[in-house]
Amino acid sequence: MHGSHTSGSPYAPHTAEDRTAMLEAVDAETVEDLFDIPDDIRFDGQFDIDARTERETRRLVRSVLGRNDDRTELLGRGHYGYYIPSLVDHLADRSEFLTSYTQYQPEISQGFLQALFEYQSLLVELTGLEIANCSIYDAATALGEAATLADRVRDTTGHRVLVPELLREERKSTLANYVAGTDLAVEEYPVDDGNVDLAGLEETVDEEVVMIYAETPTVRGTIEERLGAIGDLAADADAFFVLGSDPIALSLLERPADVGADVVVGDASVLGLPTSYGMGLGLFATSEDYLRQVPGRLVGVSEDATDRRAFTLTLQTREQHIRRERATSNICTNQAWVALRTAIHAAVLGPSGMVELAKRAVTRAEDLAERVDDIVGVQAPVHDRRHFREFVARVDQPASAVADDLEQLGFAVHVVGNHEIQVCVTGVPDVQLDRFVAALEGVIR
Amino acid sequence: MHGSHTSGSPYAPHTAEDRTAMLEAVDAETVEDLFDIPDDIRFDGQFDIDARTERETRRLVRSVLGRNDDRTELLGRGHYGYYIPSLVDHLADRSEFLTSYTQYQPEISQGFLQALFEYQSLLVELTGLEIANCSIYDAATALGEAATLADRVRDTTGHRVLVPELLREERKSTLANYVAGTDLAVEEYPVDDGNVDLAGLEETVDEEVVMIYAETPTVRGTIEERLGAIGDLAADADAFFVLGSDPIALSLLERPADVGADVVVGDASVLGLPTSYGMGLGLFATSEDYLRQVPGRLVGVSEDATDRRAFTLTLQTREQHIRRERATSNICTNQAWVALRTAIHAAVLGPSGMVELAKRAVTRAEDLAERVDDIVGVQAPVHDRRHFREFVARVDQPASAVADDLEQLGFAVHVVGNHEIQVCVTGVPDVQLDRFVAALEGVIR
Amino acid sequence: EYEPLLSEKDLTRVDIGDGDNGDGGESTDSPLPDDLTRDSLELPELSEPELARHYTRLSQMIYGIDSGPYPLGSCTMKYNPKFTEDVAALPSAAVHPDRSEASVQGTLELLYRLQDYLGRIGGMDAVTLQPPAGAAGEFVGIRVAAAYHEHNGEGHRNEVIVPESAHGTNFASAALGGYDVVSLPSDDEGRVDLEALEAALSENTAALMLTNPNTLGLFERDIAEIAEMVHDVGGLLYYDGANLNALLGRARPGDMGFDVMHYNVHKTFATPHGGGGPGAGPVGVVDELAPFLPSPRVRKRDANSKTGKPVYERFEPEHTIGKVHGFDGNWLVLVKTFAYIARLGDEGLADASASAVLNANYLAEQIDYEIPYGPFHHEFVASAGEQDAADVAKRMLDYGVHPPTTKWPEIVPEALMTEPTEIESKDTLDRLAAAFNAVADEDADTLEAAPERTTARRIDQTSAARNPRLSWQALADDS
Amino acid sequence: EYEPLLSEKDLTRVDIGDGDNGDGGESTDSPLPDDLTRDSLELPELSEPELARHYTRLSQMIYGIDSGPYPLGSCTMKYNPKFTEDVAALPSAAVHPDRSEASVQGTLELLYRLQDYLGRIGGMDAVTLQPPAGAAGEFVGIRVAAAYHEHNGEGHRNEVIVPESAHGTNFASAALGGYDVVSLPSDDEGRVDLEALEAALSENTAALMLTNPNTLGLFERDIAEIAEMVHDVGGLLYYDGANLNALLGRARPGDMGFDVMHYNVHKTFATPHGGGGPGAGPVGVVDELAPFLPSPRVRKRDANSKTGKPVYERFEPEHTIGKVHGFDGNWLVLVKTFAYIARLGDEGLADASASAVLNANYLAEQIDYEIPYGPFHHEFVASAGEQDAADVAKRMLDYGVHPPTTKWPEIVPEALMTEPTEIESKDTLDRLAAAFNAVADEDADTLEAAPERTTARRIDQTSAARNPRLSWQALADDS
Repeated sequence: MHGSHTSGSPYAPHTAEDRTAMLEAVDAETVEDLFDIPDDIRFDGQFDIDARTERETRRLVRSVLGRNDDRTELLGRGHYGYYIPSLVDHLADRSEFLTSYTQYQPEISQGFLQALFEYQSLLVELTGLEIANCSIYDAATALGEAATLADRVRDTTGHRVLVPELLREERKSTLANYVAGTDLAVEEYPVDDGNVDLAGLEETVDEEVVMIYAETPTVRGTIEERLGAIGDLAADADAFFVLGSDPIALSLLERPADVGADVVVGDASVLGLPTSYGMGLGLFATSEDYLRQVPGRLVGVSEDATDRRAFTLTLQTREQHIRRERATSNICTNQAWVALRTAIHAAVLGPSGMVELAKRAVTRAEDLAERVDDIVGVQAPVHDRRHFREFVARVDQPASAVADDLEQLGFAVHVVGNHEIQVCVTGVPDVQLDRFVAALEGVIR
Repeated sequence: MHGSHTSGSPYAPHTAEDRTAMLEAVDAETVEDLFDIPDDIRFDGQFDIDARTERETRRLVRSVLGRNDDRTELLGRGHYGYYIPSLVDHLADRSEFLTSYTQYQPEISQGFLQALFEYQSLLVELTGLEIANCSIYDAATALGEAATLADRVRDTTGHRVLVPELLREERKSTLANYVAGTDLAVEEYPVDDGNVDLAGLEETVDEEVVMIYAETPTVRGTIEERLGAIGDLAADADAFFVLGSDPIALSLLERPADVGADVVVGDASVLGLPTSYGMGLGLFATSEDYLRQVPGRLVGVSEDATDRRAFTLTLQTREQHIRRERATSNICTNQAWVALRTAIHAAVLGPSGMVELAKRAVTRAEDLAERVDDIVGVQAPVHDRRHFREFVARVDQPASAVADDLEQLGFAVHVVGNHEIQVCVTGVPDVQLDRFVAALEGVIR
Repeated sequence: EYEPLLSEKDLTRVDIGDGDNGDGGESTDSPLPDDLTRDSLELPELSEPELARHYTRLSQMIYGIDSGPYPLGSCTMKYNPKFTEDVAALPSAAVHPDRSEASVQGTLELLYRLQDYLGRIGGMDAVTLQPPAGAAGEFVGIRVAAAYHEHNGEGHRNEVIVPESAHGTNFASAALGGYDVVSLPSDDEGRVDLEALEAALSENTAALMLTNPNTLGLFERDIAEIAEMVHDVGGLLYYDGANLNALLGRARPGDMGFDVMHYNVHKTFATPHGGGGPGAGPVGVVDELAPFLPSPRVRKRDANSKTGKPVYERFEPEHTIGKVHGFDGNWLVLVKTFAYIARLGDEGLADASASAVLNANYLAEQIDYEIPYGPFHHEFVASAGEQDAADVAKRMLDYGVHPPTTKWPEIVPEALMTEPTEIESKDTLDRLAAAFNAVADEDADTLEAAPERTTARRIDQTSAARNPRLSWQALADDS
Repeated sequence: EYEPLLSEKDLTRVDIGDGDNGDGGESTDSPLPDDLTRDSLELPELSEPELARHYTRLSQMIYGIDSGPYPLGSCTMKYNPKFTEDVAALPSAAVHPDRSEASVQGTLELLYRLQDYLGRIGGMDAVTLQPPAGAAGEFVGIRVAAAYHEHNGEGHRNEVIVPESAHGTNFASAALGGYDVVSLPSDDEGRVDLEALEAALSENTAALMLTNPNTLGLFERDIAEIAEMVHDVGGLLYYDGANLNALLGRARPGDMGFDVMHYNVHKTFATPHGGGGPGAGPVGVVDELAPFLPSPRVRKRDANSKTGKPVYERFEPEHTIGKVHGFDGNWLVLVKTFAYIARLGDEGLADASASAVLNANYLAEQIDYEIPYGPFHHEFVASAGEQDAADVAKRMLDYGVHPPTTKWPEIVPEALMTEPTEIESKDTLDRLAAAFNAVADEDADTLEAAPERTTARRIDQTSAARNPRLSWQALADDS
């Protein structure tokens, strides 16, 4: 709508007059003269992408995304959709947060640095470990970084990284890519009724093991019962014990530091983000022993020239922009703004709210399992374990048919076996759970 | 979720500990002791209003409002729904704007004062009059205030306020309430083919007339052609000429100052607000002759103690909080934040965008009238005038049946006569207008 | 720090008409003949990034409720829950006011339920949501009273009695309604002087307007007697809802004998003030006055819809005074009001008042300034004594807090009218008290030089009024 | 001004377990046995108003793009259109990644169309949207190259060549992929030294990573020859998309001979940087490399749905390297990217580059610092000469603008790497130049004492690193 501006980018403010004056100042006839590109590789085609008004663009995106069907998602398996308090959006959307760069000039970035420092502190309390970084991309990449950290700091000649056989395939594959440039090899250890098969794990552990990874709750929603023993096994083998979890689970379940975890990874965006098609926030906490080997950004405290407390990015000599190929990671852009959202969401909940959500994750999942189990033709939970948020149910009919039928009724569930579906309560109001039970009953009958 | 807080208002931060300490400090046993209310009128019942979580409350409102049917609104008649650029929401929603009070402490309110000053300046340019206030509630109440202003400043013994017979009933009624406490009486003058019947008006004007009100565009979408003559009539009778319009129309149509308008009123929220069920922003501009009699808030320029330019509310001695029953109006809370939105929206459009929108209001309305006129059984426009945004069409069938049928097809239009519908193009994309023409054709056939 | 005016960044003249391009201006073809159009339009033409920075910078020069405490007595500035913005922004909330009843059942249902909520909260029988602000509500009350008296053949009643400590709008609204305002002095304890009231009441009394608790925060203990006195002469009792946040769940205007009242939704139900508005001033009345309320109101039909849902419709009260707004008032504000009440419920509303009263009493206890009248509820009026109250306020700005309302009500010399509301924590109240007390210890010179740490220093009000420059055009002419 | 930590406002300990309430802590019944739970959780417990004020205050201590110019060379900070936030916030954008393909056709369509857009813009045949940031994109490129060579029986290739002036992530990503990094010196004119390149290339070369224009803003004019040289030894040519905003509509990496590239969507397509992320680093490749891209990608089925709409599906590339993210990357960022491209179209994108290049050249012309290399495009690297570039940056803060990137690339002594982008107006560039030039005239003492007008004064980096305190817990232990 800038009538006196040249057409083109709506976000370039130049008037025709400005442009003329500027070209004169740089002694060029046209803007094209400023491009020093040999003719033979100059692009003279078109992208064939239409320009649109803001309103038309909004309508386009709304119409494309409008093709997504509305479903009550009883989905989890590592990704959860809690209700996001309105305050989170309103504060995180303040443009100073949203539109600022990494805090290389801390004197004009104190607010964001403090928020990230508080985020780190939240993770320190949740994990009991001394150090948490500002973020890795997501749970899978955080797991990958944990393995390369293990590779850097463990003195052993070993190369084996052990993960549970039930680990999500995506996490396993991401881990494999992260260790592809090292000597590490990813191997699986057996699982027993959802949880770690401790005897089986013990059998496979040897001095070649550099890292043991376990999750709680597991991908099947079971709460791991022998974390301390896994930690001991790892310690005995001089291997890293890396534990996967998330902030809500950590509010209630055993504190990682108490079970010997060297690193905690996971998706912290269970607080702060809606489901967002899998977008996440890689939680990464570890012991202060590995301070100078940690990947990612760290915010620390210092003083300014007037001796007032001030925050700053610190230990940057670990990072790629300084250490280049000897950096502790290649990460540069991370998930800082998501970390801010997570910190605000956690602050809105407070410790009582977080513990309450965690307790409800247990009681609501177990209650729902009981109700589902009452349906003839369904057994739930299939694992004789305590559950968090979700559980696997056995259905007499083919699971995919059951899921398809439920989908027609507006419910999305996981299919995790020929006769197994998985159901998660997170973010689903009680009234919808009631409807789900009724729907499942109808589908099974 | 504030576990350590007492239950009650989620926005009261008191911990139980705080409360105890505070009660002790004020030497009270319980909070109830602080209420000095005689027993006989103490309320011991319940409102029977359930408390809800934030999420439940959002769901409630969404579900209630979800009962509104989705319609393409071809509606106008003084209230219009332009597309609001995203920037307007993002900036106006910044909490400093949204949550601040009237600028009684200008030293910490410079930003809002400047924005309102810029809003006033926008209206000054649009109207050509020297003074615009910060806002009246809406077009109807602005009209009411114009009449009381006329009553205060005109020396005549007269009492007649003349309005067009086609004026929206709601505006007429509001005006009648505003003048109920004065000697003024509201009378109608005739209209000819949508516009002022100049001869008829001339006939009714006498020395008893205090004010003549006209609108352009009119409620039927016609552009008034003889504004200068109306202004002359008013001037000759020593009466106020009050003109009703809006910022987009004023971007293109004759400048009120050039046709002798003493006051311009109207709905400025055609920029800045979505349709909002009739919520508005009363535009009020007048000549500097009436400076000390203007109703509403005014922002002026001054200097601070360091001689820097600074903004402040000014001429407050006109206002109720100082002058009480001798104030120029009873207005206190006004529509300041809407004025901010309008100012931002106008700034996003710029003069070229505003003129462009105004021109499109003419061309699109007249184009649509032509297309509608091509339908057998429809004549449009019924008025042989130039049109702005909207027009009246004559339909052979009963208008209410046509409107009902259109409603079933998803279109809302006005019924303005037994065989007259009124149709407005504002905010309706071209593709929807195409669909409307097809729908109307189908309905009429 | 200083942000130029938009007009100082750019002014572009767009010529209307058919191609006659003036000096530097733009021009485009006009679809209208010259005699129907203006010549040109000259306004700033700036890009989105430039505008984003302009308004972001302006916002940073404003103290809002999210900046810190805002203890403006009687103005009741409290935290505005963010989620209410979300629900008001729902696309389904944006409908045209001329839509058919059948197609806006959601809007009508919300209005109906809000009428109902407000009726219960105020103890009133019928409610209109049309008045777009508190003062507009007062005016509706005055108009309703006038119509009622007129209807009863008592059109001669030409006086409205208002306590001298009442809000300025009471006087102005009564005057706008054509009434003579009779000012009522307070008694020694800061309440309505019953003898003076007796003297003021007559067969010409149309109404008495009261705030309760009054602007000193004191509950008018004699309210039952006052009501009887007013009713005995045939007058009506009007409740100014500005201070209702003091009483939620403890007392209701309807139960006290009030016949008509307005609600200030931003004061009581936490809708944002927006730097001056929009507000909403719903009016509640007893059954007798319901036929006179503005039109339309919303009611539920006897029969439900085919789908079993209740059906809502607009209706015109029998003796309606008509309209006081072109449509149905400030809808978006009403949505936020509804959401706030639905969120808090009985318990939350009652706690809001309890906490507000506790906060006022606690804060009063911490400050060094004398507070002549009590016991007060949600607000108190301290006296700055030998200090100038306006200077005290300016100096408080330097301590990073918003000052109280000053110099009013005049019954307290150099008044500091203070209302912390329920949203302040004990810590914040302690900080606020520290600011009061720091200023209390300072000398007149310091106060007169204040503020020193704000965006602008003390602004000269006199020169602003003496040489009014109310637009950038005036500023350009001036220089 | 100083804002306390949340933990300094409150710390509340919530005990887990069955009723054993410690000193001051809260306790509630646990649904789990003791041995599966922690003992307690101690965190701040604050109300919504308190939190609103905390984070509002924090935000006010941050300089963002809406605060003013942000000429960070190579970091490309440009205005983030607000409407892209609105579309990313649509409820229909919030779906779980494990939803069935049939039920998320909208999401898949958007991803497909974005793949297509990016392919056209980069001149690439196939695109993956999975990498969650630019560096992750580089890593994918490296892994794809490795898989390609491995597949062709050339797993012995163990070297990646990187110009010494390249972004640090290039080195780190290659190293993470297990490669030996061969650093390539620049020639006298600041471009790739062809002789040095010749010397570095060998049968062990897996890839050459290049930015074009390079970090000096110079176009690598010999790019066709470079491509031939690399391809001749069987290596691949990688394009670091950090500087793509210089070339839109003027040249495409695919046309220059690049085999694989990443896009930095926040740099080129204006998604917000969010104080460090999230970003997205889609990777485009030529047909030959497409089978190695991460899984899943999205394609259109041959047959449409019953309603005639195209049907989209996920698929696994034949020789995929697998996953580099747990799901499909930073979805919300991808939505904003799509919206930005769809808004600008061909003409807008081309204008963005033209205006960015014009702005850089104009700004360079206005500043007093020497600029050793040219002709440059979207950015230039000035030298602070005798001044310390980092000090220059700190002093620029005092003039209310964000400084350029400093001390890098090292080829320019005391580098001031400056990139204004297309969003700055001539007026803003003049203001920015004035800030540069004011600092250029100042002495070392002034510079070392800077900044003076910022929220915090110069911060001691050394002590932060020497005594790392990375949490409020550490701070409490420390005091």
